[in-house]
Amino acid sequence: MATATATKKSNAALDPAEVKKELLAKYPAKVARKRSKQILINEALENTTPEIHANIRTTPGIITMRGCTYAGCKGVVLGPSRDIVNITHGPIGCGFYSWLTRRNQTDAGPDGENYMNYCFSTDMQDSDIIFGGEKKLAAAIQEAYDLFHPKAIAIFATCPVGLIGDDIHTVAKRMKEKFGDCNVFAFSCEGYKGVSQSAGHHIANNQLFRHIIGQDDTPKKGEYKINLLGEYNIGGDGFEIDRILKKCGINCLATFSGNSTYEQFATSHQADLNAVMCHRSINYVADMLETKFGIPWIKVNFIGAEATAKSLRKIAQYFGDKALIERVEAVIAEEMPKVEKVLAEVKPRTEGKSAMLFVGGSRAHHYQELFNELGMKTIAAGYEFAHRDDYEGRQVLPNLEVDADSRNIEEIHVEADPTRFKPRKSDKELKALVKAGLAFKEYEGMIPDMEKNTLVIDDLNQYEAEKLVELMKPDIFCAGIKEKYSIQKLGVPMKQLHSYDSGGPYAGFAGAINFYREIDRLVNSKVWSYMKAPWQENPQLSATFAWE
Amino acid sequence: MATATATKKSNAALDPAEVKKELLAKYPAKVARKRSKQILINEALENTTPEIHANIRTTPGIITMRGCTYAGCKGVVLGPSRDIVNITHGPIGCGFYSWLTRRNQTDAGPDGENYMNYCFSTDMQDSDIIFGGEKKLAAAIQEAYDLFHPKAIAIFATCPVGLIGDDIHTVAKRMKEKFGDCNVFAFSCEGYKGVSQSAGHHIANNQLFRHIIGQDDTPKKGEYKINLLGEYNIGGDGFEIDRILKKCGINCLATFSGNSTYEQFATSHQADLNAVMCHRSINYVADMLETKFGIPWIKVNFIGAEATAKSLRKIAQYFGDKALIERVEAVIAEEMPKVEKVLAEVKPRTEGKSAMLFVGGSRAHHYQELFNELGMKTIAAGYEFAHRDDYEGRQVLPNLEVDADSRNIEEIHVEADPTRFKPRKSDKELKALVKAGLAFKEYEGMIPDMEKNTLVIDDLNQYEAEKLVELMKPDIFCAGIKEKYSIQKLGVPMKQLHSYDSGGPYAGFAGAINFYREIDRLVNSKVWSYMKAPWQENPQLSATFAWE
Amino acid sequence: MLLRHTPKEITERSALTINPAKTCQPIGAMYAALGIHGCLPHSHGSQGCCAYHRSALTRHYKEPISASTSSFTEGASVFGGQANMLQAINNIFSVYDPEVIAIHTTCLSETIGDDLKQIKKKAQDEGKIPAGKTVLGANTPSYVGSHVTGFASMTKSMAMLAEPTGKKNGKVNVVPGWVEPADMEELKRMMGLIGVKYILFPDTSGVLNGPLSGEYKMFPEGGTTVAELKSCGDSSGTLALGEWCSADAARWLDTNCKVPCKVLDMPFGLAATDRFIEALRTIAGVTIPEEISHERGQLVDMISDMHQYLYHKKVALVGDPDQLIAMTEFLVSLDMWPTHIVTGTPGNRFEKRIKEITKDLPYEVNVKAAGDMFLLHQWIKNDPVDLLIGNTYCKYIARDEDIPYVRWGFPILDRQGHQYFPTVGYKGGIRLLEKILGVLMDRLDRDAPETSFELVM
Amino acid sequence: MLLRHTPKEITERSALTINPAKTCQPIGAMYAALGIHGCLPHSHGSQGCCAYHRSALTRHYKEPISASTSSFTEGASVFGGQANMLQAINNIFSVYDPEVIAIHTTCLSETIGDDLKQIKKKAQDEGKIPAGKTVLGANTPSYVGSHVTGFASMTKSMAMLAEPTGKKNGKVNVVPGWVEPADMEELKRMMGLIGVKYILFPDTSGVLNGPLSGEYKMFPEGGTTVAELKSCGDSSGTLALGEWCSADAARWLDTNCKVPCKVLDMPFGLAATDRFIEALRTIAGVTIPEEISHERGQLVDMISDMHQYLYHKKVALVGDPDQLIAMTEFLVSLDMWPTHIVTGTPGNRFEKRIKEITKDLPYEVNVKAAGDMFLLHQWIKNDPVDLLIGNTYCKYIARDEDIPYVRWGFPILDRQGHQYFPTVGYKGGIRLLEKILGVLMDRLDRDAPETSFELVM
Repeated sequence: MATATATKKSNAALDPAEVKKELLAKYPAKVARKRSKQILINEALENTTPEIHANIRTTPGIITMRGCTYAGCKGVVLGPSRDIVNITHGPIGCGFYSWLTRRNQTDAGPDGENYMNYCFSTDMQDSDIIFGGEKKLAAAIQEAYDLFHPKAIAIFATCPVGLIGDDIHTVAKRMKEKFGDCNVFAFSCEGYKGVSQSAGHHIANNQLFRHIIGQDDTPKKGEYKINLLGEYNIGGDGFEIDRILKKCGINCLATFSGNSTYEQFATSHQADLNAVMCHRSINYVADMLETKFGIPWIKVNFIGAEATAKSLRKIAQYFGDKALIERVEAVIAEEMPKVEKVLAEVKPRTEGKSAMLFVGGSRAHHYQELFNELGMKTIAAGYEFAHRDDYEGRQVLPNLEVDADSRNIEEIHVEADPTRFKPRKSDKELKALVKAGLAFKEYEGMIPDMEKNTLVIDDLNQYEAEKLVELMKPDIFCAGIKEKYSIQKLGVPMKQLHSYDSGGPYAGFAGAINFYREIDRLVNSKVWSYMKAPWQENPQLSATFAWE
Repeated sequence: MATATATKKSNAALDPAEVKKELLAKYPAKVARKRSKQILINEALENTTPEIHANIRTTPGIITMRGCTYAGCKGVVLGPSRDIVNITHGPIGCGFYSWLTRRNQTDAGPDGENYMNYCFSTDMQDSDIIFGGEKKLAAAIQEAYDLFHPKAIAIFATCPVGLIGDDIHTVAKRMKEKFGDCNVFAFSCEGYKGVSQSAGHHIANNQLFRHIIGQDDTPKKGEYKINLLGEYNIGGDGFEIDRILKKCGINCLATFSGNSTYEQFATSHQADLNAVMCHRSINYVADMLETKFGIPWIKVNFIGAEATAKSLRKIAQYFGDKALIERVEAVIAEEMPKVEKVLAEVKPRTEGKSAMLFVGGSRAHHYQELFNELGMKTIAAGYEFAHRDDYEGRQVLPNLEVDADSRNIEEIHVEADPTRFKPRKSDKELKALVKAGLAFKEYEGMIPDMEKNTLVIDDLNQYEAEKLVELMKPDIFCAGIKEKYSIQKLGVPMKQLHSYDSGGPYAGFAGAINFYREIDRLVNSKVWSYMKAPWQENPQLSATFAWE
Repeated sequence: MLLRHTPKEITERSALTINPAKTCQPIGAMYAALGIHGCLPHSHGSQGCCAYHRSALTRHYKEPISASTSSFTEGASVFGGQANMLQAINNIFSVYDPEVIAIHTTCLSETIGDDLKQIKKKAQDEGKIPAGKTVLGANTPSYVGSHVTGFASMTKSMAMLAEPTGKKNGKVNVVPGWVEPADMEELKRMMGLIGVKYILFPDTSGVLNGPLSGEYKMFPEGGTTVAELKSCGDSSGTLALGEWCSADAARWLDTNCKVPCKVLDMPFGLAATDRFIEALRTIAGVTIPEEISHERGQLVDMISDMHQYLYHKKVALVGDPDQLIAMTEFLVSLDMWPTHIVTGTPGNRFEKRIKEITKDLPYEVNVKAAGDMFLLHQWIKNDPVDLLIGNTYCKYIARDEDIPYVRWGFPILDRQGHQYFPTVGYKGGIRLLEKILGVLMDRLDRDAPETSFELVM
Repeated sequence: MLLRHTPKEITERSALTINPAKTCQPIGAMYAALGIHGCLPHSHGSQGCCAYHRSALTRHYKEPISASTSSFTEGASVFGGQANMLQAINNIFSVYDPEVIAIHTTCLSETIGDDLKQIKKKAQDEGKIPAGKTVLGANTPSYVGSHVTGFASMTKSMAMLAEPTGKKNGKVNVVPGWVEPADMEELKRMMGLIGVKYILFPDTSGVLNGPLSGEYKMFPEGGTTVAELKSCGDSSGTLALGEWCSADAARWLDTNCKVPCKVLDMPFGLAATDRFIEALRTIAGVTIPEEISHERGQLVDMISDMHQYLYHKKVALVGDPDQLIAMTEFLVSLDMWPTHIVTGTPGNRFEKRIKEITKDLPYEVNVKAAGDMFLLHQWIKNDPVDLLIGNTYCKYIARDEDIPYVRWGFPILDRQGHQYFPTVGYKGGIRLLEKILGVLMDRLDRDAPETSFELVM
């Protein structure tokens, strides 16, 4: 049956209930029960969003797409910061695998500080496990300091560190005091914490806020000051967004954390608005910045040309300045024609095709925008490490039950800064903006944006992925590197939406153009028609060979 | 027996008479008789040089090293001239094979005229053979002129041209007159003429003299003006010689024909001395320049550090100017230590080894200098296309019989130029110089420089080459590309002395150093010890495998 | 500069590893396990390890890599991972139905002291392992050795499946070590030509260089079968290719099954391949077929033809011990000059062996075990080289220092070919030569002044 | 600039060929003749031809090339070369003792009208051809066609040795055309796997990719034997690979020995190889072994994995008709854009065929038969490309225009590998892909700004 995918057309029509049944059929009862709550058929229940189980443990033995807390903390959030020396405290592996593998781009200029091409590790040995690794950690920090004299050194704990009880925070504190001119701080992001990368994001958010954000009050000049949260500059997305913001005259003080520097984080509390791209990985910082410094946040999305225009308008609307509003409109008016030209060329070749997206904590949602623009329907989607609010919207937050795994992730209590808290807008102004349609602190999640009877599946695993593809035969499947080739073996093009394989940027206007062309290439590549040899297609031998 | 070469040491001791017998053993009587006159055991016969047969036809079917007249004319002599558009008139092959295959280097600077990287041909088709190729030739010359507007265009005839009777000289003349600003001339160098490349050299010499040399009387300034004849700048030899001459303050007006230009040829008659490197290929021009313009010539050799020093001293001696003599000595004094240093390092690894040289019309002689410096004995040598005078010395010239093949090669009659003939030295001066040991118009040939009982073989063929190597097991063999790999299959390193494989320069002081290192590499390469697999060296199986 | 903060001056480092020349044990165990037919590797630790190893192997092979994990949570890390593993075994057999589960531990499960044997026993007792299915395990603490050690441990665990019957099977065990699928295929081709009956383990050929046919096979045709592994205790002997990768398995069979063994170098290059072929010849008491001698002769021929481009060229190498030892010997045999040699894997024997191989060179080589690429880069800055050989991470050094560079080793993330074309054996030697010559000659062509740009080389 | 006088503006040329994309017939005849076992090619003309052809082949193969010549002098050119040839035949058999002498003519002997048949007859009558020895000849006037034509003529002369017995030999004649020894070896390997009995002629494998062993064999083991050639009239059919190189021989056997034939493209790339394998399957009525399907699947897999680096990249190609036709089809199948295509060999069918293959591309290709590399260069200057594929002479264009460049075709004078690694078949396709991807990715790595220098590709 799999062999058919190459030739047969998409099967979006299939009854989703049937599909769900098929997906669960092979599981042991216990697993089936659990998974059935994470596999949702999208149907409006008297206009409330249906409920899905998310952010819960993956069943051991089930081949998951998920990674660990360390990956979420060191790999995702801190990885893109170029002028912090990020030292992994642990055996060599974790540092090695998170070395340059995410395609976060950064621009340090010809001679700026840039440690992103380096991998730093304490390479713990058994003696360190037995006698403790604090000494080695301290020595490693000292060696890094002596070699590079960086502004900051960050320490990341791997699994054994917590178990053997190395007090990395005290070591960091001690070294910071010793150096005087170098901020040293640590992250207890052992891989076993939480149920996915997500816990790592949270831990990263906490420490960023505790140790860097707001450390530098040197005034940042310029008008329309914002921070961009949850944008990691994969394949240059951040560069394209910066280009557009600059063109609009919007000042981005800090991006968390694509193409970022220590100084950007330290001064980010001076912004007047936080624009949140990836809600999942960074909303904690957004909330804390609001509580402590009075900076409101809105959800934006620069994936998709329309979405980009919409997000720019939201920001302009927030500042409410006529000049800015006009400039934004001018920029949109200038950029869109190029986008539309390419779309007009490509769309006839993509229209009506189907896509599946299973990735991240926001991309599975954001990229549906681009597929919509291409006239492609997303017939199934889900996140790898998101929470219910990313599916259903933040209104579910109050009644999320906190399970054993989440309980262990620190929630830091933040209060308004006695001296620096400054509401950016009066209540009156805010109310007016809300009335005018601008939503603060709001994210409605993926499900409401998906069509009826599509499938929403949390923590999709390899077995289910293949079944889905075999049954529904999408024209393209989006996930991560681990999933890429098992899907393609089935004859369905697979696009990575973590690292983009080799492409990008896909954000903003130029990114939309890139993505249109890339999807065109993938769904129309001749190669999918080569999978069967002539003798496999017609095993019967014709009577005799036709000599000339 | 061949298989032994790798391991066994050289067999120089072998009785040369025995070797000669072996070489001839397999030939039909007629061939054996002929070859026996071309294979000579070097022994002083009451102080006269023994006689060898040379410059005679190769027997059909015997695999010779020789090429043709076209190769000698277009390939060797005119090939290195960079600003003449050399058009081959004939089927495509001849032009194709002589395209960039000789490693003549040239330095046209960043934007000087340089056609050496191009191949120009009339690509004759059967219709041209049937109806004649003159029209096409004229059109080709026109197209070349229109595309490049060169100073000169040269036409080279290939075999069919003579047979179908294309009058290339008239075509050339007509086009030259038509253009006015472009000299066009032709060479009747059909491949079947003569018995080897040698005839082509002669034909080239004639036309160079007829059409270019002496065409430009614009005075050339500078003192100590010489021409260097028979140096083709293979692998940069000419560059090294130029470096040395320049350092000595000697002005080289023209080199025939390495790194040469049309203008150099045209003004070469203004030199005061002709220094002849390759006697075989260029002595005609030397003689004609003397007869017509009164420029004496001496034989020089810049192959070998000692030989280079000696040649420089000869030139200085000729001009007899103290300043020059001192400068030359100073240069030698500066250059030699570098050479000696490398030699001292290399010689212990080369001393006592043996070499065979079968190449060209002078190199088989010149390169013995370098091998001598390395302490290596030349146990057998011979030329590919030389004449008796190159073996025995010019004293044999008067009594060389002219056979059918030579008779067809034009000898142009030259007389003293009514206005421009100017003796460079008075008879008195010349006599004094001769008395002082400087020999004019003199070349003693290879044989006198070779040890007793060495073998001298003219027009060595593939069969004899292998026999020689199998019997005498030299440590190195020098010839051309066609011979390279059959010799190396026998486990004996083979150095090309036409194109130098990939190395050079080997002329002058720097060249000597390069050659020492190259020979060191070749005779001491580990690879010759790898030829036999363990199971080939000890085919017997040891009783059982030695497990740990 | 990409690595702009790397100083030329070398300072002693005792604690900080920068730009490692190794990774951790479990990925080696995972790669080895993929060389067992119908095997699902299982990572007993938290999710991240498995995700990282699968990603790295996927990027290297551009092929799907299936492996499962015990998905440790904080709870499991405190109370032990037995429950997770038992649950995993049950789920794996019901959902994926492999022939074999090959479990390897991680720093996490090793630190908390999970006992694989005991857990496996419990799984058996609870009937969680279906009849005819195999579960094996290897201890691969990430804080000991390197990925090479993990490969060796899992390979040893394969050997430990041996069930000697007392009746010889007339075969030779050949333990290839960490080489590419194409290399394992090439070893089999050569042994086939020679006519030696063998058990090759592990064998990833046919597993990690699969076709695109519209079908996804989680467990492809390739791999050493459990039946073969059981039988390897009846073999006449074991050839272990590579001290680091393969010796443990071979020695275990020697000690425990009286199967004598011999540890050879990996057959990269002329001399090492000669020793391998010679060993096979002696063991099997056969005559080496002309075809093998011909391939050997072609390699020697190519060396002689191209010697001038190789002669005395300085080379920096980084990789794994067994591979570097063979490659260094090969380079020396080409009259090249290996100058800086680094492996991240610990072991003084490595430095000793390299020093032996290079003892006749007119200079002292820089060699370090448990070194890193930061040091290699510094060595290069102090003593530049003509050629750099190593994995994809070398490209940063190659670009900064403008050095001709041949990708060889693990991982190769940015080029194709290693999956399909062997570098072991004589044919492999020709390929290595082709690649080395290619980058050296490209450089000549790039840098040649127009006066000496060469048509014939 | 190396080719500094090549203007961008293209002007019509009717008489002057600049930088040819072909050479003359005799070298093709010589190469083909080397594919007969125990054969000494003989050039009936003046010495230079033979010297030039031997030099060119030697530089391409880095192997000894033995061939003899009639050493025409002026006399012979006037009175005819019969005496020289008779003398040559006598000397050759007594000194070199080959099994076969394969004579080809030259522009010289053709212009004076020497008659090979008549000379051969005379040699026979005079007993100059020892019993059991074979002398064959081909007319290869340099002023007609190209080196490809000469190859085809000599191949046809081989077919003409056929001595039908009326009893079928159960074999298929396969005429591979002008491909490398490694390619012929690969064709034999594939046919062996499929289980087709064949007579392959010519076959230069084992002749021009020999070992270095301390022995020089003027006539190595390889080559098609005369016995096989005699038998090819009893074969069940002939597959001619390449219209230009192989069709004449096949059609001659069809007309004269009633051996039916089919002319296929040379099996370079996926589709052409599919057709070749499919033809073998149908003829032999066999099932294609999994091994072949596996290799095919690997090629398809690699295409799918690396497609993004190939997609819509513009390519300029120069070479010989049969090779270019197959390569162009392969490039189109990779979603690449062959843009400028030149062969020096005449024949309008070439341009027609290329236009068919490229008809679905969104642009008009530049294609020319009887063109030259000067024109190709001008086309490139007017419409730059991402990749250049051709023989070694392309390196001057590649450097001047800074174009990634893959060496493929004849002659290759400055790199190694073509003698040892096939580019025909599926494995060959993988090698071609590896090479194309290699140069394209090297360029990406070279030109990438530091912000987007990629570790994973």
